[in-house]
Amino acid sequence: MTEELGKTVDHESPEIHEREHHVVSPRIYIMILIALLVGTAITVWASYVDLGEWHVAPGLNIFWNPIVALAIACTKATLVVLFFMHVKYGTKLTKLTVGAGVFTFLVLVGMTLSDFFSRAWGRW
Amino acid sequence: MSTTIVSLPDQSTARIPKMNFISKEKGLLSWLLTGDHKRIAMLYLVSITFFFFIGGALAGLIRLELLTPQSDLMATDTYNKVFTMHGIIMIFFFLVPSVPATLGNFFIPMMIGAKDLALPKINLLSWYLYMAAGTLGLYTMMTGGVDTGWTFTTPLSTHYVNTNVLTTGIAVFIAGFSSIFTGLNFIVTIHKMRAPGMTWFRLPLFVWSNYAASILMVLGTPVLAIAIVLVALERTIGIGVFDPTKGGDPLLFQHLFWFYSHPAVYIMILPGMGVISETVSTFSRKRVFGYTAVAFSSVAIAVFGFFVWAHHMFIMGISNYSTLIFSLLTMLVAVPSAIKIFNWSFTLYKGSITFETPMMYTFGFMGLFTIGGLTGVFLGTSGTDIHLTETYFIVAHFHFVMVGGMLMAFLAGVHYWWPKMTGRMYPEKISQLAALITFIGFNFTFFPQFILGTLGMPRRYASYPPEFQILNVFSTAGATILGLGYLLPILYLTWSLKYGEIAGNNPWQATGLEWQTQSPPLTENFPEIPIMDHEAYDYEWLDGQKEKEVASVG
Amino acid sequence: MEAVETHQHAHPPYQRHHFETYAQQNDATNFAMWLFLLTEIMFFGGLFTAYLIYRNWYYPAFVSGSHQLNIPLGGLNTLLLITSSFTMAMGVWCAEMRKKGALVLCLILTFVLGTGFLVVKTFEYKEKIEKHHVPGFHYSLQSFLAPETDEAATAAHDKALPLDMARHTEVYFSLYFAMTGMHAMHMIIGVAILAFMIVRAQAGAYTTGHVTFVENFGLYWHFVDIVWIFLFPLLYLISRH
Amino acid sequence: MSHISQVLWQFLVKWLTDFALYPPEASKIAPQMDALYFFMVLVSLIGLTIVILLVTSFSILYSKKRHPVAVQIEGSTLLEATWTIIPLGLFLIMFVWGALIYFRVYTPPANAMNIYVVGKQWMWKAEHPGGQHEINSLHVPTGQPVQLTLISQDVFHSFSIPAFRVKREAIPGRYTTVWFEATTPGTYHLFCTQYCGTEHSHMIGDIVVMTPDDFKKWLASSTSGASLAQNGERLFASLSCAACHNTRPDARGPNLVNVYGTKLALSSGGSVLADDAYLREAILNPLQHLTQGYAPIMPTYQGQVSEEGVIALVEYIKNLNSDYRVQQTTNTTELLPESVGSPQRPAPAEKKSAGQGMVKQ
Repeated sequence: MTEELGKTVDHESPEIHEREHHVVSPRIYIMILIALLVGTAITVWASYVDLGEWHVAPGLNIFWNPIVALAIACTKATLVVLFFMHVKYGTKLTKLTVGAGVFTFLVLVGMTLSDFFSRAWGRW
Repeated sequence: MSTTIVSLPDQSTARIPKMNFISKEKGLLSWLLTGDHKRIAMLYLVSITFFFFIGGALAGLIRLELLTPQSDLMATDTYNKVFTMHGIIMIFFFLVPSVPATLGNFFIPMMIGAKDLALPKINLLSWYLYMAAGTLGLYTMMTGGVDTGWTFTTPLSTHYVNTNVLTTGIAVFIAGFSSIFTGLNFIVTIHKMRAPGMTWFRLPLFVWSNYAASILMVLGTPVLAIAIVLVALERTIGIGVFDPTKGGDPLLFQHLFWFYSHPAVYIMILPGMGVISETVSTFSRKRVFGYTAVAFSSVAIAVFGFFVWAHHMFIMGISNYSTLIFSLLTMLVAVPSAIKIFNWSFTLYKGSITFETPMMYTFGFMGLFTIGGLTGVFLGTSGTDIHLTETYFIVAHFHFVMVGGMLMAFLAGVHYWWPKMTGRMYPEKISQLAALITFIGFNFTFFPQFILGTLGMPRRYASYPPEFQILNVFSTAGATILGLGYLLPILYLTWSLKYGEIAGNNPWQATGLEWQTQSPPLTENFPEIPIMDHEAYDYEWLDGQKEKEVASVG
Repeated sequence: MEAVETHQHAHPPYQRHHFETYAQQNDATNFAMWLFLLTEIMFFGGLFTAYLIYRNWYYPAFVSGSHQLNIPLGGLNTLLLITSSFTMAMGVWCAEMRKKGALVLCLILTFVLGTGFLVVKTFEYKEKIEKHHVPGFHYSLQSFLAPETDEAATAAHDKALPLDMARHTEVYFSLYFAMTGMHAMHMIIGVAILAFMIVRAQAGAYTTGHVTFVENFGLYWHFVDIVWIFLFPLLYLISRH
Repeated sequence: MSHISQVLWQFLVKWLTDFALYPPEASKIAPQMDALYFFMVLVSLIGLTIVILLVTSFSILYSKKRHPVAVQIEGSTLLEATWTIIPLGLFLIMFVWGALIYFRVYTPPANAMNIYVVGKQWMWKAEHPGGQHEINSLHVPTGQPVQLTLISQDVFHSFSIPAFRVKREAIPGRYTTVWFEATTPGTYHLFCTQYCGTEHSHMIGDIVVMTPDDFKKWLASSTSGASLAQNGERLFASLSCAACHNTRPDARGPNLVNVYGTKLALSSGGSVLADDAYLREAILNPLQHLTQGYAPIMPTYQGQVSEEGVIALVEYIKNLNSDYRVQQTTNTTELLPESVGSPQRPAPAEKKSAGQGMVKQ
């Protein structure tokens, strides 16, 4: 939004708009499709492999499997958002909108979980 | 020197412009199928007024019942249904759409110099969704009502009541989509439809505050929607997301519910704050003190508003550490409101103040909102919250904010923009009287409730220990006065539609773009798209304009 | 007040009266679609929050519940959806390039793949109904208390869950049905709109240079795809080793 | 007319005699909370006065009559910073002060006497450790910290004692606690403040505060014969808990003697404090809270033992400090017909020994 602030609405002619509007070539789409399919294959494969866990502290173990699965899912989602949904070629406003959505989502999840995870903590 | 700024055209020759958005097309169908944001705003105005009076009648019943300690006017279950429907109607069918969907719908495009909202069909759809939801809500009320409280607390709402939770849930769900569409439309319009020269920092503060409220609508409402869907699924097929007997956590529902419903109070109050910024400036003939601070405080409220919801749950068994964080963040969200109040006060400084009705309501707003806001701090402070929450203190607090704040702001706005919307003035003297009656009645009604709450009287009680009676009698007496105060405007405003004085383009000599065109406006708002070449609230520019006009006519 | 020089050039027929330029209209509707997707993120956000909490609380129940799902079917659905996302993206490209025939083909492919997803989902649901894994009155703990009687559980080498944990599989299936159900709802709406679009595209409505509708629908379709990209590992792939 | 004035007169008298701005301070925390409350009232009054003074004085000084032409002022960073920082500072003081009180109210001292409270639509049931039951009333002594362990059987309720300035929700499925130390004998209101259905407004009762001597007398006069722990012991026996939870070397379950208050290592890793909430969970959802070194064989008692029954069991385990008592219950177990351990075994319906209504039928 900071970029938008202070800027007037553009009154471009459709021609200029046409030039700015980036048309993604089908080759990129095919590459993304392949990447997504490979990603799916890797997730399924990775779920059958025990990736072990990381003992951070007694009682606090981090399992790698779900983290890997989520990381792959996030990567796939990012690819879709950036290329299929043209965000990579979109305006700052579009990027900001996506960012705002992800941010609010994280606020909802994070702040709610903060309650659930700190309930078991010892009392003062 | 006269003590008003009203500058009406010569009444003997003045005419309502022949071509305007009302006269353009005739017939009911032209209204029901309109895409014109002004007509949709009028549709909204009529419908929310209707729901306001239904909600108000229910409030009257509540106050009557509480006149005596016993539950003698109605049985407890009836009372529970009455306060539930009062809450649902007032929140979802009046407060949330009140200023945005009527005044915002009408004036945001005009203020930014656009011909319409970006998505007129979505705007109309939003009204239809609202009406569908409202009708469903009324149908629910007629066919047995619902007694969960407007908060739909699980497991009460899912397993322990036998009333129309499902249909009410659907009604609220649909109303939620109506408000999502309104908010979405505003954001798009404000981003993409501003006239040439209308930079972000030339926007009237009303637009800023509606923008902030729209962000909350778009991001918050869906979470309420999913919470209601889960409640409905739990009631119908018995899934176990919130059901403690199946391993669910009912507090999760509270989290999801308040994730929307706390920002919802900012959805309700922010547009009202926008109205106050407009009226304070106009009636003191001065640019709002610290424009940027007021603009950014709206956005700050919107952003912080998402971080504080669990302060509704301090005593509900959330973790103590969560309480700590949410209480701290609540303190932070209180600050922007304080900034606004002081900035408005200092707008008066060295102004040239007149006291027309909108200004009277504005003063009422500033006083009552200050009380409402400060008592909110009592509840955000985790220690005192233990004693004060779930009592009449909290009832008084949010009525000070919602009724004392938002409703006052709404009435200020309706009076302020009435000449623009209808082309006619409301009668000044009687409306000033109404403002005064409202203020007095309001304080009589809700101030005793602070004391009641401190004494410990719980909310949502149909009967109460007899020692609380006297303060309740005061409250009920005040409610009678308040009711009168709300009846008067509807009477004289309707009267003024036909008999009011012709208002002319700019009766208040205000600076907003909406005042620089005819009243009522044309369907496309401006004969030609305006170019904004001055700051917001630039009264010197306005004087210059007037001189130019005089020069060109003379 | 001055007024801006009104645009003298003729507006394209699909430009609505209240917009100054077509670019403005296109930008505005595109932005509106993104905002709508924002609400969708938050809508599913509530479900994901619930999922994360209960998965942490009732991990063994989530594992056993997840083992009842069919990975080949889920994987097939993932492939269908990803491919349909690709054909949709290609459809937008065809519309932009004004290739009518190719656009119709892409839309039909997307429609078929989307419907295929729903058909597979129906089979999965049917299996759950038959095994009484739909939460509610008929919910059966058989597969979790006695995994040896259950094919899927045996295949995954599940051990019998103790009763208290077995009961919490109902929470897993509540979330499974709520999440995939909401997702399927979006798919059904999407497929319905696709059918409408195929007819319109056949009539040449989207190959005139006015591609906003196809573009925005594409955004919606990709969003639904993204939701599934997360649902698949979260629901199907819990502790398969 | 005279009739009306009489009513009004009575009204006025009543008001003046009963008039109060805040409820009596009958607990140790009450004056502390009131201090914060009145500090906040003071700050609010000052704030409100400033706003009113500003608005009225500006309205008078700069009304159009006196001040026909407005002077345009852009703003003042200094002033704005002032009214940002001062309220923020005050709010932060309130936050810290409030948080201190909050933690005090919800952190019971170690020497507190524990009373269990079960909320259900629409009554409060209190269980004293001595076995005294109360409905919609609670007797407590002065000068002794009292901890309430609350739970709800159905919906959310909220246990509120305005005179003590404490309140806590009783929620289904989990224990919550609150504590207070009463200071002044008398009878005070007990309210349910969380809306809980049709008879919500009738879910009220009395808190009777007594001197320690009177309280002892009351305890003696209202005993039901068996203490809560004894009820728990009977239940422990009838549910055959001792078949596993005993002191034999080959015991299948952990020994429960002196387990309360210790740190237990869980088989899932991590450790947990064996408090009331843990014991309750371990009875109802044993496998989620399995102690390290034991096989997951304990059946769940969810749906078989009522909340009161769980409370009795918890109280019994809490007071369990000698092996002898467990062995006693083992002997009773042998009288029971069926072996233990199979998950779907219905609870034995020995009403006599299980205490009234503690085992769900």
